[in-house]
Amino acid sequence: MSDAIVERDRALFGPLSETGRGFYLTVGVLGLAILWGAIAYAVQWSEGLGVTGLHQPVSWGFYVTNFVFFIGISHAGTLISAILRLSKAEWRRPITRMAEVITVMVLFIGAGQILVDLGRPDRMMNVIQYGRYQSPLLWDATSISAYLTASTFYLYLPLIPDIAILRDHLGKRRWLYAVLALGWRGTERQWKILNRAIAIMAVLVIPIAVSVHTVVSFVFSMTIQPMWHSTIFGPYFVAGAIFSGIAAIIVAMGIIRRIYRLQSYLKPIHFRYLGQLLLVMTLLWFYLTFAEYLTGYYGNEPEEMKVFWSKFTGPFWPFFWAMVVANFVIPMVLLVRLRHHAVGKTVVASAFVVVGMWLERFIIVVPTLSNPRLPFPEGQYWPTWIEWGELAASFGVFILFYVLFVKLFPIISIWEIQEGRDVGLKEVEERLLTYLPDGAADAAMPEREKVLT
Amino acid sequence: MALWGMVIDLDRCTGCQACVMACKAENNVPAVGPKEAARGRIISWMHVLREESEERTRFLPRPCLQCDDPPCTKVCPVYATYRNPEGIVAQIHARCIGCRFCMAACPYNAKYFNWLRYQKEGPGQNPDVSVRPKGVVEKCTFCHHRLQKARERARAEGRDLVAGDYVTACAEACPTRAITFGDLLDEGSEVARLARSPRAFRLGEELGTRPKVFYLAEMEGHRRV
Amino acid sequence: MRWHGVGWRAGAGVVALGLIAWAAFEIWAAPPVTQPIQFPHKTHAGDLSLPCTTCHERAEKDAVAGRPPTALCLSCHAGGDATPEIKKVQAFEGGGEIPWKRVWRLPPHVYFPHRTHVVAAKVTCQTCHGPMETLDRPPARPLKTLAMDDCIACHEKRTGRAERPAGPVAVVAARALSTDCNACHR
Amino acid sequence: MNEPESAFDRSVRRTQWVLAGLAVLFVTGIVTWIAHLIRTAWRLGDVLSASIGISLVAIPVFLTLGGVIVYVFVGLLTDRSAR
Repeated sequence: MSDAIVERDRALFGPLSETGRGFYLTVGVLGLAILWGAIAYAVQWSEGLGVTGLHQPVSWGFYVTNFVFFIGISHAGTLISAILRLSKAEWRRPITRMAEVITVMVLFIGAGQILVDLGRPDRMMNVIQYGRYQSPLLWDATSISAYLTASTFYLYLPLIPDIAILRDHLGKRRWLYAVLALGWRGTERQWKILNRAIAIMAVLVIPIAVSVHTVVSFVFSMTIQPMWHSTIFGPYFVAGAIFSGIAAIIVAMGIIRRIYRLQSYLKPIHFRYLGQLLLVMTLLWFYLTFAEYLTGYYGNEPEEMKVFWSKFTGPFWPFFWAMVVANFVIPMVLLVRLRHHAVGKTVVASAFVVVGMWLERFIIVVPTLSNPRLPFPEGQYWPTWIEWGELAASFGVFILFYVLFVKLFPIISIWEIQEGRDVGLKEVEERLLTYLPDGAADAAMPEREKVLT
Repeated sequence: MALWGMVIDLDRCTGCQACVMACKAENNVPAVGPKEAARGRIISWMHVLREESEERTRFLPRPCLQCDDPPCTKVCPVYATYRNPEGIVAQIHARCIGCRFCMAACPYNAKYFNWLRYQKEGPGQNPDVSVRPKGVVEKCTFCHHRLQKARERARAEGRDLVAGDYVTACAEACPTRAITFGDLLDEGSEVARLARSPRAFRLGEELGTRPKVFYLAEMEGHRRV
Repeated sequence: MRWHGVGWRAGAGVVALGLIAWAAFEIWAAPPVTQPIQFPHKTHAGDLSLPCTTCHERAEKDAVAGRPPTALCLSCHAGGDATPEIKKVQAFEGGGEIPWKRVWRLPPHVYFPHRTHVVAAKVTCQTCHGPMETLDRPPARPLKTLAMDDCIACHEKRTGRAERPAGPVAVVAARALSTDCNACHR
Repeated sequence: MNEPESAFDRSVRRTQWVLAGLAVLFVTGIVTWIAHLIRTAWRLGDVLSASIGISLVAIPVFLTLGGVIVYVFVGLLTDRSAR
């Protein structure tokens, strides 16, 4: 197999072997954002949460918004990749890895938001030592740690054959790749183990992912606060998570395709398919939002209506309507026809969705807290540079991790592309034949078992 | 066994803030200063809300309502706040991690957060109450340190706790005697009698939190909250 | 040459580690307490078998045990031949209290009434304070370091875990030996 | 196929087993933690039902995860079959 492997997919090895000026520039810029966040956190650590814009009725703000947002983005990955794998969608091959990486990186950042949000981070271990399962925060802790474990492993499994390829062909960082390849030699038994494990993980990861954002929503819906206490929140959050997740993958794909010149791997067709998926999620998101707000409006419960109007016409209207535009209007306009300029349109729509979903999280967290039941002065929340710093650093860390991952591991699965060429083509043909009513097709093809494609 | 409760007669309340000041002094509630106050960070365990209507202005002193089914304790991840067997919703500052989930869950906004380090230990403070550090939640505890002391005294004297041994600072300070404090389970007590009065109502009754702070007002009082 | 380099580095490492350990100890360990008078508990509580409450009289009456007033010392040590240490006590005869320094400190958020524990529960002082009667000089640090678990353990041992009801409005708080957090935390 | 193992191979192999051990340790750690939370809830009389209910789902999930991890690590690392 010598260097034919490298030769055929030379483009995929590019980011691993060559490091350009752009890389250092990016790392530098991200480093600055992270530095901003680090300084902000140091100030917050020594002064207390008072350096943020939080106050009496609005005791949760940016950090909790970020928490929900990032955990939401994490559904990108694993869920999409698992669903595509299980449904044997052949076009998944170049995008699964990208999606899985997003999941793992972003989960760390999402969980980190809670730590940033704590008034006493030094007592963080109390949650481990004295945690109590009646609190939805512990549901989160459990669910997220399960998801983190599962998605990390689910990212790692399909990486193993690729790492072995790097170990044998790259000539750099041999020790790292040798360790992580787990002695992979591509024997039949190893393939069987790997394929079986990937299949199990793909099944396992879906319910875990659904549980994660469901319990994240429970943090709000388990309280009796107006516009939080809603049974729709579980599915609403999960749908929103998948929505923002797909958008994040598309943005990542667009950027990577451009920077590393992977146009021949990430084709407009991929963007078109994902764009259609995004369109479906746009509609689903709109449907759930509509159902949620109409229920509140029709019920006309005074406390609910206070929050409702503060979003529609009150102090939060810019955020609310920006969210509607970014999450619904713009994607609808851009995604309905994807025959031409599929890449550009989907990437732009996705960028808006990412922003819109952040606003959605914000619009869920803050207005409810700003409108207390008792005649308190209404809360006006505006973040300080500390919170902006944490937001910048969160994105900075996410992108930095992503960039470093692309430096160290192939961002498009080499072996899966090769498998697509060598086995997939024939297999799809065979599979198609089995779909057809003509019985002759079965007889014509020798029965061949392939655990998972 | 007792179930501590409070009755506040709104028709007697003049909004004089004596209860607020007594509470501040008794519980070392920090004065956050004008800058923090402007940012909406006043800490006031007992807070006098104003209700203005066409006919008149009414004041509504709001301590922690000490719900019998408190929404805040359910969500605490570390058992820093819980309903104690005598019905007091406890707040253990030393255990609190400052996640503010209880603040988000409390429908009465009765929980307060130490956004900064508002005070150090020093002269002029009540030595019976600890000074809260930054980053933890605090709230009205029905002056439960007074219960600790009263119980200790009774125990040393070899007797049971009797009515009047334990009263909160706000009830003591109220010049119009609008605040009555005592054991709701003691049928004969003033507080139990007033709580059964037809004028009695509770804040957010429909939420099912079953507060142990009752308010007395003429029946139109039911209209609000 | 190379060997020298390694030795120099190893030496520096050891010194640095030692410095860090020393600094950590200095910062986190409670500073030792030096009392104005080298009071021998052994002579008083050990040899003379005086009960602790002879001097720490407030322990039976109050939440805080307190430090003995100078007058109490002088009621025995007023005159006669005296050791240098007793002379120091006598120097306070004209007035003023001996500036005893506090060794035992509870966190400010803990309420520990001595009276209940000494009078009602009859816990010996040594249970918490250790064998003070064996010391011939004042301790620089507490003989025992107690944590909340120690308090809870004792409360549970005396109540018996089995009868500790876990139900809702239980009799826990009002009982003499409560394990309700509010019983001690304030 | 059976060449003598070099020092490089040995260190690689050892690290791989350490990794496997860490992964298993992590999962067992979480399972122990959940069990500890049940115990705490029982001792405090604090909504034991919630703890048990959640752990009934959570513990099997983590055990399954642990199972798959062991299956892959041990399966790949002990593979001696020929290409």
